Amino acid sequence: MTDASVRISHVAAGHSRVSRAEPWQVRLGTALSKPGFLAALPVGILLLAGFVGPLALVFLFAFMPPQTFSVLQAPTLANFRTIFSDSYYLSFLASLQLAASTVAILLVICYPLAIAMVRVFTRKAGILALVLAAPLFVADNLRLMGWMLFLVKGGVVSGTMQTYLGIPVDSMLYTFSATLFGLVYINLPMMLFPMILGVSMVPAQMREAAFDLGASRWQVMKEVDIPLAMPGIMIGALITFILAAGAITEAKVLGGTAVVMIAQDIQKEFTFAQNWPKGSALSMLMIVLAGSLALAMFKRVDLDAIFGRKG
Amino acid sequence: MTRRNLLQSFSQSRRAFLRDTVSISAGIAAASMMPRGAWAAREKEMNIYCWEGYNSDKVLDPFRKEFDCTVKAQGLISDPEAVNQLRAGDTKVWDIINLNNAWGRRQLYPENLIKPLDKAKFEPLWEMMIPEFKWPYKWSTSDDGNELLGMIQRYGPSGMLVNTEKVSAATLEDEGYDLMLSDAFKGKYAVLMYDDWVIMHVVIAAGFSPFRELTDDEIGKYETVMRKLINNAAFLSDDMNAIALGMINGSIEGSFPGSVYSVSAARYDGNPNLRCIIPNKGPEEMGGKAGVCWMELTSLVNNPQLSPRAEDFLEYCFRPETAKNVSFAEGTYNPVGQMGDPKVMALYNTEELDAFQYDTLSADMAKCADFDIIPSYTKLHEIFSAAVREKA
Amino acid sequence: MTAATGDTASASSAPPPILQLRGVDKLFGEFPAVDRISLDIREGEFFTIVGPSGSGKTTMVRMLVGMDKPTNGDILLRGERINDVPANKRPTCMVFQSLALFPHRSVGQNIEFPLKIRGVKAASRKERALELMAQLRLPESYYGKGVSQCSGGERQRVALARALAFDPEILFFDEPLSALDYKLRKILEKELKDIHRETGKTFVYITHSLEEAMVMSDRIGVMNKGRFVQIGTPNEIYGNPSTRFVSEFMGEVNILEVGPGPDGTVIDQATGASYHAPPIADSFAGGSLVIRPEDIRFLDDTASPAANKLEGVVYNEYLLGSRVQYQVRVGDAQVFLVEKLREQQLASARGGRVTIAWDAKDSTIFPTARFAS
Amino acid sequence: MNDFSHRATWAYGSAMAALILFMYLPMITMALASFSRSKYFSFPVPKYSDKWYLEVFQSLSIRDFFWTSTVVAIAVACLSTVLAFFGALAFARYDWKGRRLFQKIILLPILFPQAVLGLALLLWFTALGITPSWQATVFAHLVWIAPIATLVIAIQVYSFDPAVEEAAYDLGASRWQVMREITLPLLAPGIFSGFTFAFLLSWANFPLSMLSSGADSTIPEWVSAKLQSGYTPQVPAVGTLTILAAAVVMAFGYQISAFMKRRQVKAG
Repeated sequence: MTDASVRISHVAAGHSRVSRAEPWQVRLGTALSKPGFLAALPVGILLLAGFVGPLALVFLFAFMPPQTFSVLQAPTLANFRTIFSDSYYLSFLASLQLAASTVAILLVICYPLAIAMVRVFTRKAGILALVLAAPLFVADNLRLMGWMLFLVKGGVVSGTMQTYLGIPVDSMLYTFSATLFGLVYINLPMMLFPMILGVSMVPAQMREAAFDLGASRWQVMKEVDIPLAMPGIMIGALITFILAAGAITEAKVLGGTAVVMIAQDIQKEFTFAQNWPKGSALSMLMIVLAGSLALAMFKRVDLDAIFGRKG
Repeated sequence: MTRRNLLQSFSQSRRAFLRDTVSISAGIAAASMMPRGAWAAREKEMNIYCWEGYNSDKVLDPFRKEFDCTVKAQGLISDPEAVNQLRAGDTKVWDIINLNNAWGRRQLYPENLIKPLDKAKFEPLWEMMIPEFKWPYKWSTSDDGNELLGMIQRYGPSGMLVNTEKVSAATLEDEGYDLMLSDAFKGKYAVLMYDDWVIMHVVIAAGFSPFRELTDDEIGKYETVMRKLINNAAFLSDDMNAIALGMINGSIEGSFPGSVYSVSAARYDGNPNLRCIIPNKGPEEMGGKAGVCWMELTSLVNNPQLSPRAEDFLEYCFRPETAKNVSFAEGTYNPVGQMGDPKVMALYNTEELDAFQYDTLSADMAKCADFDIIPSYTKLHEIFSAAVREKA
Repeated sequence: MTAATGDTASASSAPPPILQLRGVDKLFGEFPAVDRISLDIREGEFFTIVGPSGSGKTTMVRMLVGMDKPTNGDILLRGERINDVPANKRPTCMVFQSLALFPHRSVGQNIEFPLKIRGVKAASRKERALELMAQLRLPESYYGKGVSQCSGGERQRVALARALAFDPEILFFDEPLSALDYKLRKILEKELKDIHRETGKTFVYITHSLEEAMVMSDRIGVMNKGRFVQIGTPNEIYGNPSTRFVSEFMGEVNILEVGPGPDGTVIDQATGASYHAPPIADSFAGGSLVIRPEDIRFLDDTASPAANKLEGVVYNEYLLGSRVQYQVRVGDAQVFLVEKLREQQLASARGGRVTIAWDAKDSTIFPTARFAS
Repeated sequence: MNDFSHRATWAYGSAMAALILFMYLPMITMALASFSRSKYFSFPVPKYSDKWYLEVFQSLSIRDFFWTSTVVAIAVACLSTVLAFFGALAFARYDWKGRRLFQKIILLPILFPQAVLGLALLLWFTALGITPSWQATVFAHLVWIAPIATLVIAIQVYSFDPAVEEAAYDLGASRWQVMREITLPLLAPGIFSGFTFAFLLSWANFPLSMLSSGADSTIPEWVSAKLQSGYTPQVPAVGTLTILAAAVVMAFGYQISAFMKRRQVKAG
């Protein structure tokens, strides 16, 4: 059976490889008929019609003359000029400050909780997650009203102190801190859940190896736990930051408008002021801020790793 | 401030196509679950866009049952916004619009957004009105007085709210807005964030009428007063329940502005010490009036497919028991113009009348100018927003 | 269809080819994962494709079962071109590396799947499934069991039963045993060969282990960089590897870089020692001398005659079950692996001085490919 | 089970308990307020009453809002599950050129402040001449919820061995049979939780409903309007009922998906 060599001769002569340079139409055609593309199409169209389109319109409106309701006019920078010459920076700063503080507080609160969910209560994590997610299904304003009644003078806290302990307690509402408290409460799940995904990406063996190599608890946390959980932590921080910066209800219900957040300015322009172009221009600034943060973050995060847990 | 369809180049057919795409795709999934036929004839449905009160169960449920009709009602929070929604094409949605008096005559009717009423049918109902609103009532007709634009019902004086255990009503009436704006009152009041009403009262507090164009100098004074008002406030809220709660539990003593409706429920709930106060003295150009009287006008929307039930509803609201229910809706209690009719009046007991300060109501109303459109609104609103943003 | 290539003379005694590849290649971008391969697979044979990871064997089998299309060339099944026939229309089927059992189905449902697709009635489906389970020594009670409850070996059998239920003309295997432990793998390798005999079907098997291929196959094709470097029976491959790659791929071997020496000897380029080697061509300029560890002997008597003889020190000893392997250091630089049966284990192993030797006929020379021409 | 000492476990346990209490405190306060006879809440509640619940159950308006919310939520859940099923395959299952980009784009609406998105959609609907209605609300919700459902299902898709589909195909099944017999049943738990999530999120949404629903108000819109003017303890009563209903839906959903997972413990 020495015919093998004959068979494997690569039939070289007379058979040259067909040229692979297909015209671009064909290549485009093949790319578009890929199942991945086809599967992405329905959501893609939805987002085109329901997200990209509206945002493009906001963009157009931002350059329309103030107090008008049509996009078919000569573009102008008037809205931006007004915004920059007015005190809107205060709302932006307040929103950013609140958002940053919210993120900072939540990072500290949620990290040990995420560890608890992933490493301590491994078996009950599913039910715990459900219990923690359930409040999400009650509208924000209702939950904040609950806090309002809890913290208000004569509410649960002050009523308890007054009636049972005889200590008079004043209202704990209508301040910057109350707003921050509301933001922390409302956004807690937004930080916790991505963080849980992140923490569960840290292989237990790697931590054990680090301990084994003589690292202290603190060093393990600094060198292993946090860097490996970083993608989840970053996604959580990003979501929380953007949602907190774009919040309204917390500042209104608990904060008593002690701080005006940028989204409230935007909403006022669209409603009481009936100034769509200015509202759009403010929205554009908000979008640019959120968008650039998101893009910066996306560059550093592998979504497959987070959601697929393929650490 | 006219608003038309934005992309006017959009062809009708394409727009219809887009709309259909949305409704079909959503409809397919849900069509089977619809409680009642979504596309049924409009005899069986009516949509109301109104201030809180008309959308209460007390008012609507009997109507639903009697006329076997689906009634959808949405509460509104701002007159100008509601007007703009009608301008943007929501006349197709609504059958009834309920706004403060001036809007019908000044904007809705001139812009063809509401339909005049059948005078012969509705004028006789005016018999029920209290003397202040006897026919011909200015705000219910067109400028030339020829067309009846809507029916009036709830009304009330707007000034300030105060806890009379802390500050006597008489003192506040005498000293007026200045007392609340004085440094002694700092941190003791809340601002009710119904923007146009805040602006109106601040202009009055600054000594002018808000219902004419203001000069730059006057606007400067307005700004000073506005900033002080905002900076001195304990908190700002558009939740009148929270403000009433604050006055009940003592964390604040008053509210600026405030009307009977924002305090009546608390009064009825056992807090008669909370009161709406109208100062005795106001700007001369307003005839010395310091308060603003609002009156709600309920009109038929110029809907191409107006529900025949809409007229029925206007009549229904004038039935004595309905008038009482509108007056005593779930959240707020207000006097109604129909209290001029003894049959209506007989439905109230003393506590109920006391809830809306019936003892001083006529006197308070006499100290109020009629609500009207604010011509300098845009500029004044910008100052107001800036003051809120820059709150110290 | 076009006629097969002209190697009919030597194949006349063999069964006719069932699957033929004619100049097949598969390009990913510009990179040829499979590079112009022509191959005949004969009816009823157990053909194994062996190669390291990245050699193109998985790409090749995916084309053969219809999951991918070749970029160029033709695939013929009994002479019919099947390039464009999708996997579900081909009378072939594959046992996947991950087995790809349906986790939401029971053992029985898994085996019956292809029959269900074909519309076979439930009763006869079950009958056939139980038949196959019996044949594959799966207890009948497993019929309703979830596949996740089965052990590795059992799941292997379920996957095989499912493929057999399909009754394919050719059965492909993509490294299905790679995840199993050594002992179980050895058992299943033999079972698979038995099943091949029982069913008489054509099996095409893919593995990276030449050892595994040796046990089961009628013929083996060794792949490297998208091409076959050698095709032959296990004996041919083992006894006569055609290139250094093949011999290295067979396992641990001793390789010495050598150059031409006087009188047909070769000279070790590292140490300068000369060895007796099989006859070399006149044009030989240099290459590799390959000696299997089991072909090297320990000489009890250092004076005994031998073609190649070296003195060294045993550095370490490894027990490999029935065999023992020694690492012998010769001089400073050279290390030889020597393998013996257990009963020939050295009395004093580590540190002992030994003499190793091998015969010229037991070594193989692979000339280095020349750069030009 | 874990490498934690008793003390650490205890500490983590109390932190967890504190968290749960924190999450539910406003809900408890809400329940108290809903049983308060007085409209104006004070603690300790001077007088309890169940009249607000009776009013809620008798109210035809609330019944209408409830139906609208439910119809919208069901429509959103159905549509977004279908969209998300394919979206999740594109997100996690297939390897295709635009995948990385797609993954990021689909996250953007989730990251976006909803109040601003709602206003943008208001402009958009007005521009296209789309009359506000529950159908428009469904569309508005989809923009935000379909991406979330996509992520939920994608997590399931990641744990799914594509070879299983290929094997079925290789065994003679058509594309449609593979989908019906293999892909759908295997992804069922993820699809189910995507559906549940979509339903509940749509049910609770206010910022996107507010400007798009026109006359078809939903429960959260009613709540918001009532909070702003015309508060009665019906509002916390509805809130309390909502959380109870959500708990029932989730417990039910949890049971179902746990059952589905038990039937198909991953064959790794």
